[in-house]
Amino acid sequence: RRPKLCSVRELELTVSELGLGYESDETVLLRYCSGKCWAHRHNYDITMQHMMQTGFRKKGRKDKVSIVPCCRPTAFENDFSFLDNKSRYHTIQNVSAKNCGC
Amino acid sequence: RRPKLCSVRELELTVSELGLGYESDETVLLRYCSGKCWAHRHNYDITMQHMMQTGFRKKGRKDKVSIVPCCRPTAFENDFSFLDNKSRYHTIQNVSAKNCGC
Amino acid sequence: LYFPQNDYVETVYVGQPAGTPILQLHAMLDQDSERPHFYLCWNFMRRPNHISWFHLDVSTGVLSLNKTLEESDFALSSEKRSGVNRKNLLALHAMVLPSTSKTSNCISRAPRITLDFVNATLPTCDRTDMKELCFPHRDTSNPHIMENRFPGALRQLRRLTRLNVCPNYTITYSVESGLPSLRLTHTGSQLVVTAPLDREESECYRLLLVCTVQTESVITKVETSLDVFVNDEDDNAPYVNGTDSVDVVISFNRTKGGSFGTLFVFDRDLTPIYPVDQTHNKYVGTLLNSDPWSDKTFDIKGSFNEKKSPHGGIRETVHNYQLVLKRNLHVNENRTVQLDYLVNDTSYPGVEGTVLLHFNVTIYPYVNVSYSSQVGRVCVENCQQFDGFTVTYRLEVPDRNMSADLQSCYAAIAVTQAPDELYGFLYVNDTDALRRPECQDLQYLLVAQEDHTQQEASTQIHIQLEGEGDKQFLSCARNRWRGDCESAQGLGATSGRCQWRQGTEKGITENYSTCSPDLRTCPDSFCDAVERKDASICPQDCTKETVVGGHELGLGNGIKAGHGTCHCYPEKCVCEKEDIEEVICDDMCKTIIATSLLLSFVVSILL
Amino acid sequence: SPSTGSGPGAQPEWVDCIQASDMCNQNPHCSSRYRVMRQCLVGKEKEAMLDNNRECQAALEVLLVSPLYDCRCKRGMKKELQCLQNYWTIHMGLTEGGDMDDSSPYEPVAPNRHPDAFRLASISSGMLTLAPKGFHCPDAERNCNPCLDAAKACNLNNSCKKQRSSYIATCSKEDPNKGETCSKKRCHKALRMFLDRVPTEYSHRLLFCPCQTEGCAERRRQTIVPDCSYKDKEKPNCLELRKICRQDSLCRSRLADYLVNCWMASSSASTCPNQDNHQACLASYARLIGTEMTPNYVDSSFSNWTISPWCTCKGSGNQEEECMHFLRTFTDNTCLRNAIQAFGYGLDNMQNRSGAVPGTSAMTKAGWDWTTGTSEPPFVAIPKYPEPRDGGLGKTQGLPEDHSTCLCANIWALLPGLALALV
Repeated sequence: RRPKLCSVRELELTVSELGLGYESDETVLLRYCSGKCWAHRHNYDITMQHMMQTGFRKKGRKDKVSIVPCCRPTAFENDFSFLDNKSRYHTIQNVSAKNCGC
Repeated sequence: RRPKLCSVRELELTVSELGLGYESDETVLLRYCSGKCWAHRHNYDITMQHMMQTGFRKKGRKDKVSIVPCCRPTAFENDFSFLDNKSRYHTIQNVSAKNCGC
Repeated sequence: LYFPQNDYVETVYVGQPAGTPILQLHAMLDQDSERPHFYLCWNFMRRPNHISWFHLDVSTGVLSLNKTLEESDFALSSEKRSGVNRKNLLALHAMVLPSTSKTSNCISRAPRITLDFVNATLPTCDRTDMKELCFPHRDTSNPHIMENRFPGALRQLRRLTRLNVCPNYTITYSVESGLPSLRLTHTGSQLVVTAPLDREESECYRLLLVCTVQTESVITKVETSLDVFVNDEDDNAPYVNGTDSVDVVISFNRTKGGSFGTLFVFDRDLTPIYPVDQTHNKYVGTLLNSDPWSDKTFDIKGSFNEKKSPHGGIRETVHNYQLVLKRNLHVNENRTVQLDYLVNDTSYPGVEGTVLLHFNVTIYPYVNVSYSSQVGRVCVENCQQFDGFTVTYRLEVPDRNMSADLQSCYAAIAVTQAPDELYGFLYVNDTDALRRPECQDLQYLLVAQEDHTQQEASTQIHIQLEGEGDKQFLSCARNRWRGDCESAQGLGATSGRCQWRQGTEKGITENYSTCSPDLRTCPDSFCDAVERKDASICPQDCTKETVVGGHELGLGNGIKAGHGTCHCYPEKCVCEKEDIEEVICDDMCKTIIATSLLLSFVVSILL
Repeated sequence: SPSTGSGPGAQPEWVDCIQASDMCNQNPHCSSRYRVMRQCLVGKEKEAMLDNNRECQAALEVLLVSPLYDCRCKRGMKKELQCLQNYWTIHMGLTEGGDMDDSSPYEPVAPNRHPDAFRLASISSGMLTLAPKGFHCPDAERNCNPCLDAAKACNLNNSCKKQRSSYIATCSKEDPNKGETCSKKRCHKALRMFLDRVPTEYSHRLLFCPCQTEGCAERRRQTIVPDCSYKDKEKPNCLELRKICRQDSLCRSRLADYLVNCWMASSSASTCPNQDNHQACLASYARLIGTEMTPNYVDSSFSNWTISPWCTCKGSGNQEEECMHFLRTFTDNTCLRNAIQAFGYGLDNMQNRSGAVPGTSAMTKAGWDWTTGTSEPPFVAIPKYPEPRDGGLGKTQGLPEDHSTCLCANIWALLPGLALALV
């Protein structure tokens, strides 16, 4: 199966299912980032991979480093407002990704 | 012990120790990024953490997502040139981080 | 008339009286009738103030003081640095003319006289070193005499400024030169050459000058060496050592610029390459008795280099001449030609300054055209050796009057070829056609035609399709692991499946691991005609994108060498070591385990 | 013009040739002649113009008493090239006979304050002998490689690393449009920038590191990326190379500076001008790198290495002796050899601390002539005659017959005998 590249994925769920603690049956189209970024690695990443495997240990270092660019939102959608189950309005920022990148 | 924040770390090693396959005893001051980015999370990250724990399984999704910004180079140092052990010159790009960010 | 020396050096002191001789210039004759006239001169810069302090005897060339040198003169010379931007060194120039003259402008290459003006009086005899009496302080300028010239004095050995410093010393000179014609004049102080010299016999004579100083009680000998160089002039005609003709056969290699056969012409004279526009000893060559066809087809290329003759190591020149093709020869050209090439040493005065060379040329036609073909690449037999003519390949439908539908199947496969390539390449041109059931089995006629003569050769090609033709193929190079690779159908995979190449060497090697559509042509460091159609067919040969990880780029494009496994995405290739299986236990730990096992076995036996 | 008192301590402040040119331009009498002079030097027939053109001669006479006559340029100054061009506008017209060498347009270098230290050190460390005794690798280090250490030191200094990577990348990059392996012009410029901007403690260490292994010597040879900056398809004649160099103000100036600071006329106690100022010699050698006359180690031998520009004396015709003499200022230069070996022993760091600051007045350029001998003293008394090689007095009477030894003055023939024969 060819590994999926980093891209925006969509999932429809209720505000309660966001896990932010709000109780509201209103639904939201959540956009999130998922997929591989192997194609965006630099010499840095290959070196970090090598250091994580052997290099750091030989130098007595225990640092944790990322060995591949991560698939993250490069911009968020606008703020999202809703009425909760106790008829109160709330607005939440930066919860859904507008687009993704490595 | 307070977890170290994402920052530039330095390590002096030979070009051979970079793990890129070049054989050269010349040394280079490798700068890399390591440390935590918990302080830079958004609502998105909290939601993703929740989805990874329960949300996605309920929706029948198996996507892998990042739940915290990763500590990565925001810029690389200039190209680095060296003479290998067979007296040939090489130039490598993007191997050492100039500065880091979440 | 010419000066054998470019530089004269001497020291002058405050207090030396007018009339004191300083040094003597010498000029050598080019013609016997010439009589040298010596003059001080100055170039475009102002007339140097100190020139009036000196007098140059027109006929003897002896430079002497015109006035007594004062302290004020020393101050003057260091103060205004007249004419020379180095303090306390007085520069003068002299020239020699065949007749009397009023002009004071120096002619070119006027020798330079450098006088070290010392702010002290001339050392007395007891404070004068023997060396100082015999030879000028730093006079290491060696004379150069033109060969074949007339006799004449070339150097005054005596140090004129010290003539009367030690009146009761007797100073005599002797010369050991090993050449009778290089000796002292009857006066015993001037070096003279008494007969013409021949550079081709010896370029340089190293003399041993011995100065004997006799006082009442002591005889002292001071020796120094002096190199007398013999300059060259073009006094030797060119000659051929061995053969002056060569047989040239032209068959496969018929390309423009090809060179054939070499003939050598020797010249005992020098051929300087400095200055670049030097005309001395210029060789000119002309093709004689050649017909228009030969004129359009052949040229003779000459070059020369300097070498040392076996006996005596004298420098001489070797010219070599080669036949060169000015254009490609056609495959059916069949001809014999005799070319005569006249080499002329234009600066040699004599009559026999020329040598005639002969090139006997035979051109064979290229007749039989037969066939060999490999899947993916097709070639007329011996096509690798073709040079100078071109072959074009085309696919033809075996039966012209088959149905239109069936004919459209034949768009599935096409043949292509790069301009300078002699191979043809078969490639999938239309995938839709391949999906139709009636197009699963195709018989083509492959024709190769020589452009000039239109000569043709043809062969049958049978193509069968396997598996389903509807899948969207991706580049084989994307696969990073052997498993993925060998199970994938990649773009350009002639055998239907991608092929894995496992590298074995460490570090960055040309034999890196990678996944390829056809290991015979990819990677082979050559982005061929088919690969050029789509870079994702063989990025290993064709990519111009960034390559991450240890690598070496090919000339122009592609990955010549890589570290571990090289795999490519559309915008980038990555070469990296596969996850290094950490050596769990290296040699040291193996020995420890072995010994501890042995010990425990022994203990258990004892117990 | 600077005070001409020639005492070694005098510190005249040199007017640089940009200031001098401005001063001349502010004086109508001078500026008009200055314009005429520039015209005289433009065309090919420059020699003829200077010889017979009345106007050129008159212009030169005026300029000889203008500030432009005595101006000099500072090494590494801003607008250095323009300063040098102004200098040559006057002095190009002055060099008599064309082939004579030039005096340096750069400010004279201060004489070395510790001459004896060098001479003693030179003798005691056996430097004057061929084998570079004295330098020893710390025993612990198995494959000690000072040139590798120099590269490491550079890589750990941000500026040095950046500049070094820049010239290496430029010099090892294929030049696509010309199809050649690299662009020599761009490579030379990058090398000059590296040597101008990086402190000599890094650049000289890369150029002059002392080697005791071939690997080290090969790394030293590779420092200037010779495949691009040094080698060429063919070797020109050295006199031709010198002529090309002299047509470029920068190359001409730096060659003159090298000869002034590194070439010692014969018979002198010290081996370097300015009382054995090794530092000045090394600096002017390094500044030749990146010009047409770029010199380099010719191979990777570490015991008796040779430095030469990329040229040959083959094909010199009747000027072979002059060509060999010019080539010897690189291949057979005792001052340069001692300076490099002294650097190897770190002695030059000692000199840095003693502060031999360039710029004092003493114009101690040894008045050299294009003597055609070597730097060995022409006559020293020796008790017996030198043994003739071939038993008898051969063609050159007691001297080796092979003419080539005429050119390379071999030591025994040059030492004249002072036979003390007591009567």
